[in-house]
Amino acid sequence: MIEAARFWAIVVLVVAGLFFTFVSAVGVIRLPDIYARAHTASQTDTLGAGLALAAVALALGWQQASVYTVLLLFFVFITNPTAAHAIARSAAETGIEPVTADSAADGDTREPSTASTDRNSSDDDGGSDVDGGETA
Amino acid sequence: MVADRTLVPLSETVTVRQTVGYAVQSGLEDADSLEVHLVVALPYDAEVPEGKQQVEEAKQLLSKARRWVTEDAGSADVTVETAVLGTERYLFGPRDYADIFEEYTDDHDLDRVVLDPEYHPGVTSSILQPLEHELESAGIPYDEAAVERPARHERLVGEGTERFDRYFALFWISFGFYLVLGDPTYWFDLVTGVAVAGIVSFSLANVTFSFPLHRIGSPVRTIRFAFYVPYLIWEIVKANVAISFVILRPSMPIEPVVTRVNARVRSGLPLLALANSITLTPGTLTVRANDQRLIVHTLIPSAREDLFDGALERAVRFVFHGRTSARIPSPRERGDAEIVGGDEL
Amino acid sequence: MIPSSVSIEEIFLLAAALFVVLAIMMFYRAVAGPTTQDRLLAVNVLGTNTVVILALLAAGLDEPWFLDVALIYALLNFLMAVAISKFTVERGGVL
Amino acid sequence: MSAFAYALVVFILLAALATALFRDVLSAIVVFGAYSLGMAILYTFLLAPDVAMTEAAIGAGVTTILLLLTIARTSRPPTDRLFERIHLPAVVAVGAFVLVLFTLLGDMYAVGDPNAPVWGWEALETTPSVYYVQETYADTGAQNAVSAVLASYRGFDTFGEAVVVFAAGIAVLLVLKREVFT
Repeated sequence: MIEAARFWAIVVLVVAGLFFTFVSAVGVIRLPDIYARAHTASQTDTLGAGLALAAVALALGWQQASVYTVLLLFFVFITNPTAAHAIARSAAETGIEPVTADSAADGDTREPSTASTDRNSSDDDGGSDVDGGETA
Repeated sequence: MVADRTLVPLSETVTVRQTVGYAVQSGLEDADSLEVHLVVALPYDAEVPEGKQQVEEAKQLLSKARRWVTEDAGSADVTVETAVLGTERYLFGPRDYADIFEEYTDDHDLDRVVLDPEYHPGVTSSILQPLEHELESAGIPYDEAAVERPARHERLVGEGTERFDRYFALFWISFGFYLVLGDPTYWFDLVTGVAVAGIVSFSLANVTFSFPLHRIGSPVRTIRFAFYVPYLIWEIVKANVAISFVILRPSMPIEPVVTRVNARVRSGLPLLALANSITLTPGTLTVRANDQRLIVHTLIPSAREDLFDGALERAVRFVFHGRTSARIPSPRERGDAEIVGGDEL
Repeated sequence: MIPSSVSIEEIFLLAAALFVVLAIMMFYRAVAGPTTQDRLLAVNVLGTNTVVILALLAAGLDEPWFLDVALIYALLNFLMAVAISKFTVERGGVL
Repeated sequence: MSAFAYALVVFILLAALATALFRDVLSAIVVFGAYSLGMAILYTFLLAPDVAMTEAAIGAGVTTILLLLTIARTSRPPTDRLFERIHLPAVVAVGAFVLVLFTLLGDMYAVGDPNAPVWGWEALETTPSVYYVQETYADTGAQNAVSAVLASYRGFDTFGEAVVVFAAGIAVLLVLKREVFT
């Protein structure tokens, strides 16, 4: 009974890990610029890796090796966002402009959401203006 | 007749005397007369009690430094101005200091800044740019004083009990880590673990903790952090599911926007924790930290709403300052959150 | 209820194979770029994938010491990402 | 070879091709990282975790730093093209070499094949490691089994390695003499 529960738990974890890694792969390929890619590349992938590593830890059971797996999980969770931040910061410092909602909306037809409509008025002039509606 | 006009920021470091000497000497090398502006920038405003004391100390330092300048100048034509900066605003990190120096140099039409290599004002953290870099990007020419610095770790060594706390904490952390990798019931691993942890703590304790340890505060923070981790993981999973739907939809309704959030944290470690937590949650990515002003790239509107509601900020404040500190208004209510263009990066 | 036809090891090996396929997908971004940071990001994700594949292999082939390799890779991958992203800005200022 | 190994080989080939073809050196270094990832997995899969660890340390760690240091001291070429121009005679030479290697591929033992020599030769009636321990002194006269394997049983191999190392040393000296000492 417990064996069966463990088996299905492992299967669910592996499949979930695969799913989130798949999402991250799709995101890396589809998203328009480096900053957007960093979101899925490092964070969704972190969750995918975390779930798969959890499955491995569950399969190895209570032994020395699963301690390694937990350590790996810890390192992945610490280092991935830091690496993403480092890469995004280096992109910002080399002057890569992010594709923002306004510039992307010119070429694409996206359903207008409330947030984008009440921001357009203030963002078109200058870019760094304070938005009254959002900050008040 | 060429005059050299120099700004020298001062603080109580071991090399402050040599820095003043260098500023005078190098200024007189290629100019006939010299105008030295000695300033002390304070992290707190002068109103609070410890602020008043700091202003007093700053004035004493300035009068000492004024005497040093007249000593070093000899018969040369040197004028000295002194000032205490930052009494009206709260200076957080290198960017704030660079700003205030920039203002001062513009007001007084100064040519250059001479920096003490040991001068590390305000909060320094690995995610913030160092002061030299901020001065460079503000376009202020600076000159690092050629001084003989003592070995760097000396600065980090504190008083007796503080030093003991560092050794104690690092010893148990590294011993625990060793036993996790080894076998806690095997005597050989226990003995070698004590030896290794001893070597590690004696050689590295001074560089491991760049922040002061607190005998009650630090363990309590660790326990609070243990509560924070499951919460963070729950947030990560929620945000991941939300973003997965957005990415897998054929129309991909993303809405990338660069925002700025002024985090209300008081030191480098909470800032690092907050910035990393924001990055770990999909949909929000910390691109820059300009002192406590985080530049965050957000991908979808719901992630942006969560960021502006400041749940993570409250959680980080809970970890570092306790439950009462967590009850602060959200960044949106404080007016600390705004949408900025891509130029801000 | 454990199905008798598949063992847990086979599931891990199959998952590892699928992870490699996903790695090939991500490799597109490492080639296409267009900026160095894009490539670096793709390789960083590939590194995380590698760590996962190694862990899955360790469970699938029942060789727990593979996890040592995974541990080393997790740390080196991070170092590589930080070193190169700092390099693109300061051109060797870190090294 | 399982489906896993095939997928991995495809990945490694793609990474190697990209590394060879990129014009931008920095991109080539980054993609070379991906190549070393694939190699590390392959070594691990072939039950050589020690080699995989070395590949991880050398491929992702040392090589990256060394190459970065190198281009920090040289200049980066203008990137008008994405890929290098392919040098056809070189491709032919390398392809011929690969073909020769492929003809030998059929003689290799599968992973875990009980007939593989690692598990023992019939002629020796024992496994190689046991043979080395027992017979080293009689065969070679060397006191140390490791030295005997390196210098005697694998003498030609070691000789080749030594030639490579000396050639590399001489090349470094020549380059340094031209670039630095004059």
